[in-house]
Amino acid sequence: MNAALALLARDVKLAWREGGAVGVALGFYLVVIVITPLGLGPDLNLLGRIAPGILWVGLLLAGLLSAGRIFDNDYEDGTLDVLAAGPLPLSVVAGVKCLAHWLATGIPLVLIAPLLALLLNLPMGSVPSLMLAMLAGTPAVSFLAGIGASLTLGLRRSGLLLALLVVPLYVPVLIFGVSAVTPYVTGPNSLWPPFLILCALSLASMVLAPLASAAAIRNALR
Amino acid sequence: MLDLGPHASFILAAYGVTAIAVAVLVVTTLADDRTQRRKLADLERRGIRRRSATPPKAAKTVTPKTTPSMTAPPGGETIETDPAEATAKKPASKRKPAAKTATKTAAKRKTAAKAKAPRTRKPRS
Amino acid sequence: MISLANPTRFLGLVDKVLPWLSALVVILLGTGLYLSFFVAPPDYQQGETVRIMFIHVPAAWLAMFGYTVIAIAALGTLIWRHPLADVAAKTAAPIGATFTFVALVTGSLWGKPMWGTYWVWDARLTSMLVLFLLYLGLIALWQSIDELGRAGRAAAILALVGAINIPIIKFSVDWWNTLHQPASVFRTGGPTIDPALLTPLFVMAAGFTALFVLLHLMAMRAEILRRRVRALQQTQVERAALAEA
Amino acid sequence: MQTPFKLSLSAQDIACERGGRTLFRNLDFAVEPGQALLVSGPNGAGKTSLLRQLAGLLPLAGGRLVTDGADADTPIAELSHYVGHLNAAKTAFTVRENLAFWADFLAEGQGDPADHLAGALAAFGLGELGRLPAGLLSAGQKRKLALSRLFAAPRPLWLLDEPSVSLDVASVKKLDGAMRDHLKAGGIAVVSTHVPLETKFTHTLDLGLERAA
Repeated sequence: MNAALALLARDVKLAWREGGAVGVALGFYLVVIVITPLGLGPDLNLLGRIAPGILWVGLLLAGLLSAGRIFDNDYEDGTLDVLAAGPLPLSVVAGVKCLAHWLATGIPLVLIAPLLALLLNLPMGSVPSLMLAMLAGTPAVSFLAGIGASLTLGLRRSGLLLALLVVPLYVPVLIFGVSAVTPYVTGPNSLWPPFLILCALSLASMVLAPLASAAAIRNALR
Repeated sequence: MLDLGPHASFILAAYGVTAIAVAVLVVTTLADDRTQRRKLADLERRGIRRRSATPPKAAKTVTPKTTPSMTAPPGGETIETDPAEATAKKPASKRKPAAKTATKTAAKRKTAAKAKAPRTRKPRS
Repeated sequence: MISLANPTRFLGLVDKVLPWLSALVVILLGTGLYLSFFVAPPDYQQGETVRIMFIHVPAAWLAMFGYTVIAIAALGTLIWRHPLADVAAKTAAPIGATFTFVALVTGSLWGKPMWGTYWVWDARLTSMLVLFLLYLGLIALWQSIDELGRAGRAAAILALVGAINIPIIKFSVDWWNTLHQPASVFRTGGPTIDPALLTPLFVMAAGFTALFVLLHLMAMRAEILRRRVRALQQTQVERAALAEA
Repeated sequence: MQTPFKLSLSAQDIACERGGRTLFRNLDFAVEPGQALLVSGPNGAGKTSLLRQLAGLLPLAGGRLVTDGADADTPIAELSHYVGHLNAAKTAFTVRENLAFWADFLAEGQGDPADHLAGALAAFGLGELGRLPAGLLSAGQKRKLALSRLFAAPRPLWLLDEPSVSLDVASVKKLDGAMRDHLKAGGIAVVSTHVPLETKFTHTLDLGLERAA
């Protein structure tokens, strides 16, 4: 257990120390949110209606692009070989690394979402449900991105390939994430069902994705 | 005494944000300054001086044919070592013409000062 | 200016100037605050909230001033190869970004009583936001390149490219804004300001600029010391390697 | 100084395939406690692949690896240290942080990581550079940082792929000393190197001849 905690602590520390990787993800999220209204026009009530969609798409892309680094650095400097020879099975190593990515990058993204919601004139009332939905959805973002990152280890131009592989996996997270913010069907607790499905998606990906990632890593280490 | 009208909270919030931002800038810079000075002191204590006069002995014997004119200071960046010393070593063409006269006299004063400064310990080979 | 090329002398200069400069900043900001709160009359239209202008406009001015400092430093790095230029550029970026952020927040707080929402895609605020992104780009670039020389040159090129694009961005955002909305009703700045408001504004602007220079000098001093630490660590590594040979 | 190891490793009729090519077939060898096996052969003969197979990173294309002296279900990977061409050092971390992590991670449940850390730092004299970022180290020092990982956790099997690359004379002596102590404690080592080392290898496995046979 101590090895898993050591790995988790190391990865989170590394994400914050290595050249502001987290800052770049936050910056990218901000850039995506800023240019969208420049494309759609400054009409506030239009922006207000589509704000959840833009915020979620921005979050997914930001999480995805920073996920390329989950395994890449360790693969390039040989650390992954040694991690594979540690006391932890490779799937646990992959799971811990994706968890570290969620803690180091996912949560900061969720924390600045309300600030960006301000830019898009999202009604203040739905900010809490936005944050709750994002908190429930971002683990899935990190773990599914982990699969893409492990599949594209050592490949050239892995960033674009990673996006191509993983975005289809994000469709359910996106759909239920947005519907957990803007209730399509009116009703007292109409936000609840999509939110629970989002939690289910995240929990499932936290369990199953590391298995796929481990297999892909072992394949890349051959 | 000071009636800021109905939107007083916005005015105070604005000034508050500005004050906090400036305070953060000042505090981070001072903290960074202190850590760098602490690291410098720690390195000085370990006997690593900035103008360590004795170039590494091994380098001299191994490469006798290197051109004596300009060996790049170890950091490669003039900023690392004291440029007065670096500009003195740098060939004239490289140095900015306007700076030449001033830094040469400075370099002469500097080398004079160095001669009087205590010799640093020879690295134990 | 010649002696500034030498970091040791620059540090000596900074240590001498800092106390005077901080005294100047305190005096200027003190009088500025006093003027803006007690002397300046409330605006006939906006009432008291116009006092936010006394920090919003200087902050916006510093956002531009900061970027021009970086652009000049970029020229210093690329053309005149001034050893302190990249130090100046690297340390000015976070300060400029902070004042841009302050300008954005104070602008939004100022707009709330008027527009009813915190953010309106007004031409000036939007270009300020894009300027903020340019700053973030510079800071991120500085952090992601380890080797000092290369980072300095890369950031300088980005700064110059940004500087050339700012007017273009400003023009296109203005056009974009008028395209979608009639000229925004919210008008400040420009000659229509009541002269009684001008004096505190200038005093505050002077105070803010002095503050910028103060913060910038302090940050440059810290950066020079950090580079010395790095160089000494390198010599320590070489010495350790030699000690065993 | 450490609890004596008693692991022996024997390869029975193993084969290796990489990128569709069979590098070697029906390879047999056995390494008893205290013995060291030298793997030699031209470049591309499959030395690195053999070591990666022993480290469990590359699956066998045939045959079996049998260990004796350790409980059966622990895979060889957890009984071995694999030091390949890459140094597995994080440049953003300091030397001490790198080794401290490896002590915590690899020596799970094997005594106090702090002792392992101290041992690892002292093994190749990196104690003095403890607080420096690993990025500042020279190639030789980074190699020593990688080799210090051998001491971060007590493991019987050492798999070293050209360990003395970019090391200076004094450090190679330290490497030989470390190997000698490891073998004296009953450990085993499989080493691929072109540079002759002082360690007395009990037998040599020449992959060049194997292929020719």
